[in-house]
Amino acid sequence: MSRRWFLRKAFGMLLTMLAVSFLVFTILELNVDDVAVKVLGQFSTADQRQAWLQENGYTAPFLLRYLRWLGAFVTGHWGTSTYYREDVLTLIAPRLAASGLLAGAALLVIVPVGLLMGVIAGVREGSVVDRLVSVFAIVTTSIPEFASAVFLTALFVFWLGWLPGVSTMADGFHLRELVLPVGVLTLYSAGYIARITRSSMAEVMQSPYIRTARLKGNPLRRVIMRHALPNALITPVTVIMLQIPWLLSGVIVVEVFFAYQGFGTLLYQAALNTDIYLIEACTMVSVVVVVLTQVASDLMYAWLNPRMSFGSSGRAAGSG
Amino acid sequence: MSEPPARAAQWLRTNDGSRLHPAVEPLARDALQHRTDRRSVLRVLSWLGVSIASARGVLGMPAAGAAAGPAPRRGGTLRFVCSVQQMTDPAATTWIEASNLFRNSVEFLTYVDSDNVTHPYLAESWHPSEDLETWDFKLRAGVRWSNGDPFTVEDVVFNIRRWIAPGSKSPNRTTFAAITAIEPLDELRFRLHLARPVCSLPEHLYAATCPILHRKFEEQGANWPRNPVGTGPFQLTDYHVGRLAVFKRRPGYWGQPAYLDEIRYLDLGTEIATHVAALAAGQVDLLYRLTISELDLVERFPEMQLLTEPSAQTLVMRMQQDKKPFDDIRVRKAVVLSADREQMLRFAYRNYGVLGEHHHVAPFHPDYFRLPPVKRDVESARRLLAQAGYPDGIDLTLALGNTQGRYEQDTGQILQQNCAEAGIRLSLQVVPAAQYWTIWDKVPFGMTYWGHRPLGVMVLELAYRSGSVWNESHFSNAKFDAALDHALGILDPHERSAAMGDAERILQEEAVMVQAYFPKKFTVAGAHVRDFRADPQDYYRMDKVWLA
Amino acid sequence: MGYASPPGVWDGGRRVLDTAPILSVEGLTVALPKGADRSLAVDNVSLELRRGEILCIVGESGSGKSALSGAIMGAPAPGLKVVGGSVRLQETELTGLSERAWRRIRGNRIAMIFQEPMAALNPVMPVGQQIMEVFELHATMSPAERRERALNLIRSMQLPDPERILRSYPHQLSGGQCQRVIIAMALAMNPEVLIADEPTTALDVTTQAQVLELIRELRTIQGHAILFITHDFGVVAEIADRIAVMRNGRIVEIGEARQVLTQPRHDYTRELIAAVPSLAPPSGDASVSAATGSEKKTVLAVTALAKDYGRVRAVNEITFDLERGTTLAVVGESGCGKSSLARLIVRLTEPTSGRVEVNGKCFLTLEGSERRASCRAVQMIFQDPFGSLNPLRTAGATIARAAMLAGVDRRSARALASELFDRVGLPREGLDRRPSAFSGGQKQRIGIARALAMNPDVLIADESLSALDASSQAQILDLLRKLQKELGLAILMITHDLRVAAQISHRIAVMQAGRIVEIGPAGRVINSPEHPYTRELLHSAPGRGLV
Amino acid sequence: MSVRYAWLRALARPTAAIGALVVGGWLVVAVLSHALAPFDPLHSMVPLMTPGAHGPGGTVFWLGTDALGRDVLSRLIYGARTVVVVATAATLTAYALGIVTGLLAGYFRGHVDIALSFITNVVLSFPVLVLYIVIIVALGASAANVVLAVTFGSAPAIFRIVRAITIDLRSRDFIAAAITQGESTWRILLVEILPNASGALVVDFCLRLGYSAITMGVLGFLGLGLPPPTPDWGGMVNEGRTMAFAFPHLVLFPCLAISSLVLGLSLLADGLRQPAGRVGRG
Repeated sequence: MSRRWFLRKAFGMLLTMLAVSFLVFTILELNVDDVAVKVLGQFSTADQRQAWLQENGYTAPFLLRYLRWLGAFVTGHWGTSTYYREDVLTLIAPRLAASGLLAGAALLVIVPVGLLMGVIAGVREGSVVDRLVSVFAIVTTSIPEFASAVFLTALFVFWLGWLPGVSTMADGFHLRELVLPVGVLTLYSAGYIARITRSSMAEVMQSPYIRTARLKGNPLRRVIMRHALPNALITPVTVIMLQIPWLLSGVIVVEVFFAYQGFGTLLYQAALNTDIYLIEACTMVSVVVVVLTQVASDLMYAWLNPRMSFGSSGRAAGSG
Repeated sequence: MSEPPARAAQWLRTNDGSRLHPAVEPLARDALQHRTDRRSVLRVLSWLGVSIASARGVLGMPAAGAAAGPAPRRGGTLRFVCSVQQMTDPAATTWIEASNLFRNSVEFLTYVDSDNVTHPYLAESWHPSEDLETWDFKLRAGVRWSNGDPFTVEDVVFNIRRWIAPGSKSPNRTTFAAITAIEPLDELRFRLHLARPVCSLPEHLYAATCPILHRKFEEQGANWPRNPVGTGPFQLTDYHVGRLAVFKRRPGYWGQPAYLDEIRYLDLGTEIATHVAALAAGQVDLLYRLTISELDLVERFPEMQLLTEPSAQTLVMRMQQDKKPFDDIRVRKAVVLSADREQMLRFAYRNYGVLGEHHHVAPFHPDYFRLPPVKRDVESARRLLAQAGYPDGIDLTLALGNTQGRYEQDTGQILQQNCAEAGIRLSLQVVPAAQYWTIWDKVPFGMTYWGHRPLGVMVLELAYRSGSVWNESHFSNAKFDAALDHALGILDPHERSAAMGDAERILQEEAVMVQAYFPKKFTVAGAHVRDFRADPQDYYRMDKVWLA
Repeated sequence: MGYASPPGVWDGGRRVLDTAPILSVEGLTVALPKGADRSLAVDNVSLELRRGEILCIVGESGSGKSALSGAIMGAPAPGLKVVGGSVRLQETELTGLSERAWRRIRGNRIAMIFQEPMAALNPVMPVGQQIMEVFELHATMSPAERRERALNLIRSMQLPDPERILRSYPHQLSGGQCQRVIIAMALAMNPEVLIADEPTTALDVTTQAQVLELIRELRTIQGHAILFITHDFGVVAEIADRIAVMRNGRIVEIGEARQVLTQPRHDYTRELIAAVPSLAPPSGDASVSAATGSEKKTVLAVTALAKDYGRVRAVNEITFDLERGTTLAVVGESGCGKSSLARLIVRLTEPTSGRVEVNGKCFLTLEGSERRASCRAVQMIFQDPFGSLNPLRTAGATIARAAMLAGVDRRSARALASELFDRVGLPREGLDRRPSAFSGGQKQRIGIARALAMNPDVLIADESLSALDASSQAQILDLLRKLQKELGLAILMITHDLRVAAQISHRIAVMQAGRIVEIGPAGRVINSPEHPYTRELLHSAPGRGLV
Repeated sequence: MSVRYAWLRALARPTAAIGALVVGGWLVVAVLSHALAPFDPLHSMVPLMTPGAHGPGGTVFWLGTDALGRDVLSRLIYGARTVVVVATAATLTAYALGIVTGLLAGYFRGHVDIALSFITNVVLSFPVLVLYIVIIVALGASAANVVLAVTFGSAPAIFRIVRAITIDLRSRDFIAAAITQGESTWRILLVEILPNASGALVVDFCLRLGYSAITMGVLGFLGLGLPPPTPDWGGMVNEGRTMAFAFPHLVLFPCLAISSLVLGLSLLADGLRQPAGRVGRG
């Protein structure tokens, strides 16, 4: 584990992004005249399209076009959306912020709830609390997001009327409009985190060093806080990091259901309208997010788990 | 009104003081002797430049719209839920929603109210020649563009020439195909020369795609949102497709200033239930569209004003005659005969609407001609299919995009069940709405939504005349075109509907389309929105609207 | 690190500091949870422990010795419950104590040393901090004082560079170093009683010797009272002052070390002692005659075999010959490359250089079907009985499959399987049962039968006995000797246990760091080793007192 | 006790038993849909009847009718058939793909492993829904395309599980024994490794079936699922959503149906996990 590890990771990351960019570009821009129809609209005549293709360099060989597009993408020229008629970059930025806000709010609830349930269940394995948490985890992860959205809306909007049924933020930001989307996200992923934390905690509680800690005279609370938790949280934390990509592009169902103008809906609309440049940009953004969170979760794992830490002060001369 | 008909005519005046058109006097007499209904006569008189006030006096009809209610309050921001669509040139914009946006800022030569009466607007007055082939217009004086330029005949000439230019992408090219030349007479007057008589020309000038743009519109990039010059009461301040459009009241408007300070058009996506929820939560004031499935939702909120309006909007399931297997009329006939219109109206739109007769002209259209009733006949449909060479049934695909709402897909599924009885295995190809507009005129069998038009003839002109820009069914029939021209030339509504009958019959006999019903139009406003009137054509003038 | 005390039997010259017992246990009984194979883990056990004395508790796994130590510490394993008897530490009675009171005793007056040194330390906390934690719990000290005391403890454990050890994580230390840290942790509060639960089982021979030496000094120099729990009678002979033999939760025999070792009263004790293979090679025909047999035919010739893993040369220029019907033992500590050597010969891993000849034919260059046909000649039996058999296939099918691969048709392969089952001493009805139904020893026998099914010339046994208990080890050794005599098999025995090598092999090769440092007839290597490493190995082998 | 008995004993455990019961129930409904459904799911009768309302000729709409007047209960029953068929087909194809690639990568390691792992990584970092939509908008909505889309979504995860198991089993001695006895590589993969991985794979198969059902629901919900009028739970939720406020029965029952099926599968997977996966404690 050393700088070499980091370089290899970075190279892998770069290669993944390149591969995805090539995949997206091929799917969307291989067929040239489709692009022209999309941009100029269905009433454009054949020669108008041909002129446009000529002018925008679409007659060049495919690979050259790909490289030119990649260059433009890296330098921030993401093109204008064929549907919204606006620069893609200015379209994505506010939507990304909105989804980031939703993701942040969701994580603020999911992480403490999930970890707390997992730890309590893990410590008292086999107890009633443990069984309750397991049942909660299984039930909530089995209900699809749109189903829990329906149930929560039926309860809080139609029946109790406490919450607005829609999170359009039509006139400015209202916290009340975030409650239901965050509720659905929490329901779906807190159970998952709890389950992972529970099994990790249960496993750690059985390990020899916990018995050592007890036999040294540590009270149970201290055994858990000083010895069990630092070991048990390593896996859940990395899993939580991997929830971020899902929270950004995966929650399309929740965003569409509540009409929340986030990155997910933009991606969904772009795909429906086959808005070429917008899809390319959105896909690349979500790939970058995925890859960055993967690296971040590896770094977090190495930081939390000294066994994996790189640049540690060399190994003592132990027997092979 | 006991006034003897002969003398009554003398009270009629024209807006520009010119001589009355010879047809005016006989029409007024017929109306007074109750031989034709007075509303359609008033409509024709308005075409001929007769002043509405004098016409109403003579025909004994109350002054329109004398709203007695409380005095309107000035100011406030209205939040209007309406999709903010991609638009560059108002003359070529296919969507009504987009026209409603720029309607606040650019104006028309004439204005047609919800009773289909044509009023002066930017054109102060006009009068046609006897043979209805030369029309003289006089523009309103003292009107200024938002960029300060004066509004002159030059602007009008630029626009009309642009509409009828050979390369024009605008549907106006078909609507005003009759115009051969426009002759500016002086600063504020111009004359239109027509190839053939078109009586309803003033009413056509209020079509969604006929706003008068600034003369330098094309020089400055032909992109209205980016360079929103207009003569209207509001000024566009920002425009983001798919998100938001904002209009603020414009100082220096020639007419009576609008009541509202600002109108914010919010695009909340295609989920109309979301719009209703936002209205219920007080986040918005007015919805552009409501479909049948949200009706029950709205009824749960008594304080909401549910506005309903019979409308000639409809779903046209047309078959392209130049594509297999629809080139065989027996196949088309079989599809039309197996369609159960009552069932479609009942299930897809819960009977809120009027049955259609497969020829796209609504019973309440002034120029509608009643044909023998259409009967469903599955047996003969099956027999026709066998004759056409499909004894054990045929596989067809209907493409649709739910552009206006889920009731499109529901209508399709009822047709599916109907066709099954006649041995037609119909499968539905549902594509996303935006996607449908790229294939709507290319698919052999597609369901397309057509907005309301005040006149039946206007619709047939646009959709079924050979070579028309929007002729999605590729229908081309000389006899039909002739019948259409004949109807367009007739002034008397009674006589014109007879001529329309021929056109309708041809469409039915050629089995061009399955057109089952004319769904009613719904929209809903918050309690505090006042004087917002639902318009059959969805042409909403916002300057009269105010917030209590 | 020199060798203070001379080798030889421990004659019990210890100094008993005072007569009153530090720890006395009377009638201690610990119940097993329902459904276990017997009702009590510990059944009415009584014993006494005095300062400056090592009491060894010895018994096979499942005898209840760990349950006893857990009960004494007031922290029985989950599911076990103390149901009777008393445990007195000097004047305080422990059995009835509240959890709070117990906490003041654990790590302070009684401390424990654990079996798995690497696993017993918290992997994410520096070892120094884990030592200092004991001071935090049981003493009021300033952090600097705690750090100083910890450093002194580490220094007293003869660990190199205490400052770095303090900051290191467990995975950065060797097994031996971790065990020393754990002992330091146990000694932090200078406890009255030390319980060592199998402290050296997980260590290799040389490290084990050093740790045992350390524990002996704790007893003689600092006069600690030590309860030493183990299953290895060799270790008991090496270190015990008094011995208690446990079986099924009961103490069957207790007494002075010399008396129990030389005149055991209970026959179970006799059985345990006999099962420890002695270091002296068996006299008689086995070792000598085969070596000088008439047709001395070399079946396996390995010349200059080498294997590099990156920069490390794990196997370095190994050369030896193996004649028909003889056994060569390759002995060395873990990590010396002996297992890699075995895997190179059967080409599980491809060597970097060197030649292997089987019956004169070169073995390494064969490819494809020719290679598959010739691999019959060299067969292998493995270390982990549980991993060596496909859990889903019956024993009979596994053996029959091996026979078919060697060209025998399906029907006669089935017959051969049952015949081999008899030969390795397994019950006929076992043919149709899955591996999970067999004990460790029986599984190794199936492995042997599978190897024999291909009628090999050479049998390589890679640490095949280390996972078995003493009695099973003895039986497998007899079986191998019998098979060698009957089939003229050549056996290459890979082991870390000198005793096993002494019992079975005609010739012994000692490996260190990838190289053979000494090779020769078993008797000569054991009794007059030439290479210093061999001498150190012999010296460290525990239980010399049993020779 | 041999592995086979382990399954039976596992099924007796409460979680697995409930799971098996629920899944079994839906399976029976799917197989006998023709017999069980009171009405033809595609036939329009009386629109928007509330649950329990009486239909023509003394019949009862137990779960009411939808906007097009079709019986909701019948559509749920036929929807079960759609979900079972399509989800199983998708999961099986994903498994076939995942197992073959997983075994190869796990056994041979080296370049094969690097290449396959890289491809998996690329597919996994692709936003899944864009993948689904691009496939479906490009090829048009049909059962085959839904299967293709779901397969594309699940195969990478299965690849990783099989690869991990293969790497672990490959280090076991009985594989080394097979190699030294001249066993052919394909036999080692298919006879020695795959059967031993079956325990964990069955558990994952149950979970994967649940995910496929959810994915189908999501696609239906977003209007990208099976073409109308195929009865499909996700589609029913999508159609009924706009009228949910006034007619909750249109969305509640399909949501309960899909949640119960997925819950059954998760419980079954969790119940089966004990004997196959985790080593018993103590």
